[in-house]
Amino acid sequence: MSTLMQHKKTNPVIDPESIRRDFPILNRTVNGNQLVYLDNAATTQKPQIVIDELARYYSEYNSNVHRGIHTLADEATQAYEKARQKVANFIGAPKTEQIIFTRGATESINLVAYAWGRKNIGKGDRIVLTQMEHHANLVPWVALAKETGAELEYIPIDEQGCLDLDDIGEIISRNTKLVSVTQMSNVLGTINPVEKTIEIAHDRGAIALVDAAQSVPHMPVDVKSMDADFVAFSAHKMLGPTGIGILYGKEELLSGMEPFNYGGEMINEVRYDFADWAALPHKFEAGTPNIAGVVAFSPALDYLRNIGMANVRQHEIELTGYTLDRLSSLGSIRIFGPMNPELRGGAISFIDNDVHPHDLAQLLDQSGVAIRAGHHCAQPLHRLLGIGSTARASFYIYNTKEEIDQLIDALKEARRYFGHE
Amino acid sequence: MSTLMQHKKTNPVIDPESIRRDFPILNRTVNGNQLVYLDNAATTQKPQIVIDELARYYSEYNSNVHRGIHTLADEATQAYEKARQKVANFIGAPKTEQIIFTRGATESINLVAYAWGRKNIGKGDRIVLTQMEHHANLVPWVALAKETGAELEYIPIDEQGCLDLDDIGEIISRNTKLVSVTQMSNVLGTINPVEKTIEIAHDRGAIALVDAAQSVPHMPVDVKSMDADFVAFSAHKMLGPTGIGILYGKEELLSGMEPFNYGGEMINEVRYDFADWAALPHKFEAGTPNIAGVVAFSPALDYLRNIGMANVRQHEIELTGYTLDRLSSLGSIRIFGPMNPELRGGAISFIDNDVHPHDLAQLLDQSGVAIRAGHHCAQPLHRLLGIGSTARASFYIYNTKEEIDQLIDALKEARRYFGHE
Amino acid sequence: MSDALDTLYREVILDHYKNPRGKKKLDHADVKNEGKNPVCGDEIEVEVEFDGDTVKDLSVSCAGCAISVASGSMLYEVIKGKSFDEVRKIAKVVKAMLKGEEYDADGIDLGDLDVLEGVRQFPVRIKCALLSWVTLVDAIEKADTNESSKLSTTE
Amino acid sequence: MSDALDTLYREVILDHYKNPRGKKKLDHADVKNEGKNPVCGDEIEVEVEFDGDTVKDLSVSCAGCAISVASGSMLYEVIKGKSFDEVRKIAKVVKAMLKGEEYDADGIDLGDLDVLEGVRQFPVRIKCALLSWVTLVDAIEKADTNESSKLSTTE
Ligand SMILES: Cc1ncc(COP(=O)(O)O)c(C=O)c1O
Ligand SMILES: Cc1ncc(COP(=O)(O)O)c(C=O)c1O
Repeated sequence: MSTLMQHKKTNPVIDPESIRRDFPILNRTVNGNQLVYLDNAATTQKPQIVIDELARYYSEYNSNVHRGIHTLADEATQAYEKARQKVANFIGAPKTEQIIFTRGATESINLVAYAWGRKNIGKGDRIVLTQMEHHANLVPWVALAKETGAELEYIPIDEQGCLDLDDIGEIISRNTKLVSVTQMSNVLGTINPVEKTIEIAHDRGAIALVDAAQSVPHMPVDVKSMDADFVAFSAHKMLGPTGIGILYGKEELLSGMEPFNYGGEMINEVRYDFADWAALPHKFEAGTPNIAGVVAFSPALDYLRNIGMANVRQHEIELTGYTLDRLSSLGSIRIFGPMNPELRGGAISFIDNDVHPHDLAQLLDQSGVAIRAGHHCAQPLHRLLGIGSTARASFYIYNTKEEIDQLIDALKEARRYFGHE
Repeated sequence: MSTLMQHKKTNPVIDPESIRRDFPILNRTVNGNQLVYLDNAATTQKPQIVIDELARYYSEYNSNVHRGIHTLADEATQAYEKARQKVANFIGAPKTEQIIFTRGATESINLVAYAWGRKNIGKGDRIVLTQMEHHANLVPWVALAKETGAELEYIPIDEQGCLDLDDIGEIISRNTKLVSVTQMSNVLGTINPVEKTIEIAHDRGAIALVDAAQSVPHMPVDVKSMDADFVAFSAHKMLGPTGIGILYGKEELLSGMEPFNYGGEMINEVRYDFADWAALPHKFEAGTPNIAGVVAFSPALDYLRNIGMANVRQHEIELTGYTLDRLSSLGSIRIFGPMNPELRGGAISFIDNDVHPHDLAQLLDQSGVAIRAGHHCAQPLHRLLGIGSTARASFYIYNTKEEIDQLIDALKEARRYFGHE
Repeated sequence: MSDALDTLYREVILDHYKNPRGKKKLDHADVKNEGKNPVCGDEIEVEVEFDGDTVKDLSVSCAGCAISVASGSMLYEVIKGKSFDEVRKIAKVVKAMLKGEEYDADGIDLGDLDVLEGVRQFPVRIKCALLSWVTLVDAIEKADTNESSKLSTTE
Repeated sequence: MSDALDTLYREVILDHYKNPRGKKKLDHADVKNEGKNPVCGDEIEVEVEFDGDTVKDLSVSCAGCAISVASGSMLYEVIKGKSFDEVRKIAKVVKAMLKGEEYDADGIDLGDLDVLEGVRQFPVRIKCALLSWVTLVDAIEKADTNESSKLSTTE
């Protein structure tokens, strides 16, 4: 065990045992064993207060928002807008109007690709991504490049799985219009120096999007000091309901953009041959939104705020360090991404020399241990690493070292089952 | 009271009193009075089984879908796909692959406008709508027309608020590429002869989209016999959760289309400079979907199936006839849309000669009666009718004649309050 | 009906609604401005005749709910004869009053306007009460900018 | 571990996984086909050498999980020497078996293939077991169509 871990062990920043009591699903058994949920990079579990708010919404104040005078409509609208305020506070957005609710990080990025990208990126322009992007921050740009004739360029990764910034001055060239970078890789765990890439992007006259789907849930993020032009993330990866994403954008950019989806609630005036748009943020929220999802995101944000994002981060550094140590000690495991837990988040991808990731996931499930196997929506990165798929364990506030021990035991057991000691 | 109503009164097709017990929100009081919820065209309330399924999902089997091997992922995926099957059955879709989950009817229509419209509609092509469309089925086409130079043409409405089909043979011209018509108006209540417009559209080589946001929740709809190319509707208007819409499409059309949103789950293979697409329906469902919303839509569909959509329709014909009679008897009220309840659904828009719709809605709220006031996302129709806004009462399975009586009493009271007898 | 409702629909408001003041056409309007509330369909037209930087006369024609009509009618009564600066000051006070923020009304004759305080409890209706004010201030700002740009070109 | 798991990972399957048959290169392959399972990243390459409409020899190289590798290995053993029609028939039986549908295996030598029945209880793994079969049948259909299109052009 590393020194860092020994130090932290005596001084736990959060108490997962008491947190666990707030998550009803953690009492569940899977194949006769208590669930050990280590698939948090895919989606996190929900505390009772989030489930309760959903039920309360539908039992007490369900109504369509924004256009209603009656009491239910007023209550629903206020709760909906209060959630927007909480999101703005959570990420340090100067104004609530800069927070747009979408279906998920994926739609947030597509919104930018359609409403900003298709107007501002043309033939010969460059879009800069990194080699470790999730399909959500890759395929929209591949499609845009194909449509417009723009070129894609990738910031490479080094042996450790960190961005190699040596040539970044050339990669982010003068004809670069957009730099879009994940703040934390969902495969390698790597935390990227987005401030630096944003600064260079701005210096070149490009705008910068941050895929924060794995960072906002796991560490303190301040969009203002980061100076990102757009930031995308998902509620379901941070204790919130499914079907809610956030797009933060700089006000002058959002104001200057045409809408993405068109319909009710996003207009100012409509005639049979003309339409103009509502002010921010409504311009980008056409149709009835996922109201229940938004209002039940509020208690999730409260919950994380109470714990403190710095503490969330610290807890995951500890768990990650512990897991890296224990996985390494197995001998048969190859780990991807940085080995220093300070440089990475708690999504750890690995392969076993003898048991394929799918078989690992299947065998671990028998012990109640839920991990993910596959390419984790990062096929190009996997091809680059020379492998078809990895197994991935990923953590959140309710995970414990005991659960990591169970993971390790289950991995050993899986190897034994396949005839390897 | 009309003869129809007297006949039906003796033979109620469904029992709203017993249905009401399944909807916890209906016990709520508003301003000291029991809630009378008459804003169902905006969104409907939810039965306990839907709320319970949401809670059960998050307490027992919450997981990201499609790519997981562990038990939770498998259970979530199966529940998600079972809901798709139920939707297909509900509307008579030949294959589950033809059911695409979106955020709502609005997004379903935008999907078609982007992924089909922008490829197939060009300068000089015609898009035919009706004068009674909701902004969701109007603004996407206004935007598309502006972008491409296509022309918009509208099927007019007559005095009654029904489509005037006299010139439809010219309106749906040879250069028409798309005919998009609402099956039931959310303002006038009018039920349109979509089969006929679809037939003419097909005869002209155009495709036909049906905005079924107000029809699928309120009457039997069979997409196959209707022969629509695309059908859009929303779960939240039919007892289901917010944030879920459906796009049904003919298989050869959907298969031939490029995707709308790009990201995870919708790809077959991705490289740094290339991507191709998953099979239907996944091609159109990029990113983590609103899983909880989809799985909790299942019990809503079961609930409606148990009642029977023909019975839902019959119940609303009765309520609508009763309401039209009672509103007419007030003398001060002008009603929009057909006066024959067989020709329309239960969304009744009206104005009072002396009290503005907003003040009506405000005053009715004091009596616990929730109606909507405004343009109901149909500004052009309101301008055509020569009014800025209307008041709208709209019904669903749990509404009763007693509630209509309360509405009428509250309207009288509102007039008195404003000094009119 | 309830007390809350009675604070929204005060006698004075209903009176202004039924007999809106200032609903006329000016013969010599210097500026004209239209405002609308897209959410509810309310529409308003304001005409203003200036005398230097004073509102010599104005007209307010509003098709809308009781709150927007009454607010416009009270606006007419209070604003007629006021200087641009006074108009801005009063509009600011009305805005603050409606949003429940602190305001200083020293030396300002609010006329019937204090009854608008009741709207505060009905957040969706604040826009109704504001419509005429936003439209008027917008008209005056337009006139003022034109004026100053004229000045700068004649110098 | 559990019984369910033991029906998925039968001894025979683990044996085929560890010692996959047919993992070779053909000198005279008539067709070659690649298959992949995008969900999990498994990849397979199948080569076939024909003798008329019989599979004279084939190779199966699979990078994947135990189920897909074992299924491909068993495929090799069963398919070698079979006619196109027999291949189609066997593939159909395997598909039905995996999906839990009725099938008629009369007169067909399934070799070890019946152990794949255990996969049925693990719906996400069915695709793994099918990968080699889909890839092989696709290869044969291609060859067959080329053949017939050749025929039609020479006529
Ligand atoms: C780094 C990263 N970006 C984007 C996404 C997409 O998020 P969602 O599926 O919620 O749209 C994910 C989650 O899978 C992710 O890990
Ligand atoms: C006729 C009609 N079409 C489309 C819509 C849009 O539905 P949603 O807001 O759920 O996307 C509505 C609902 O407001 C409607 O009434």
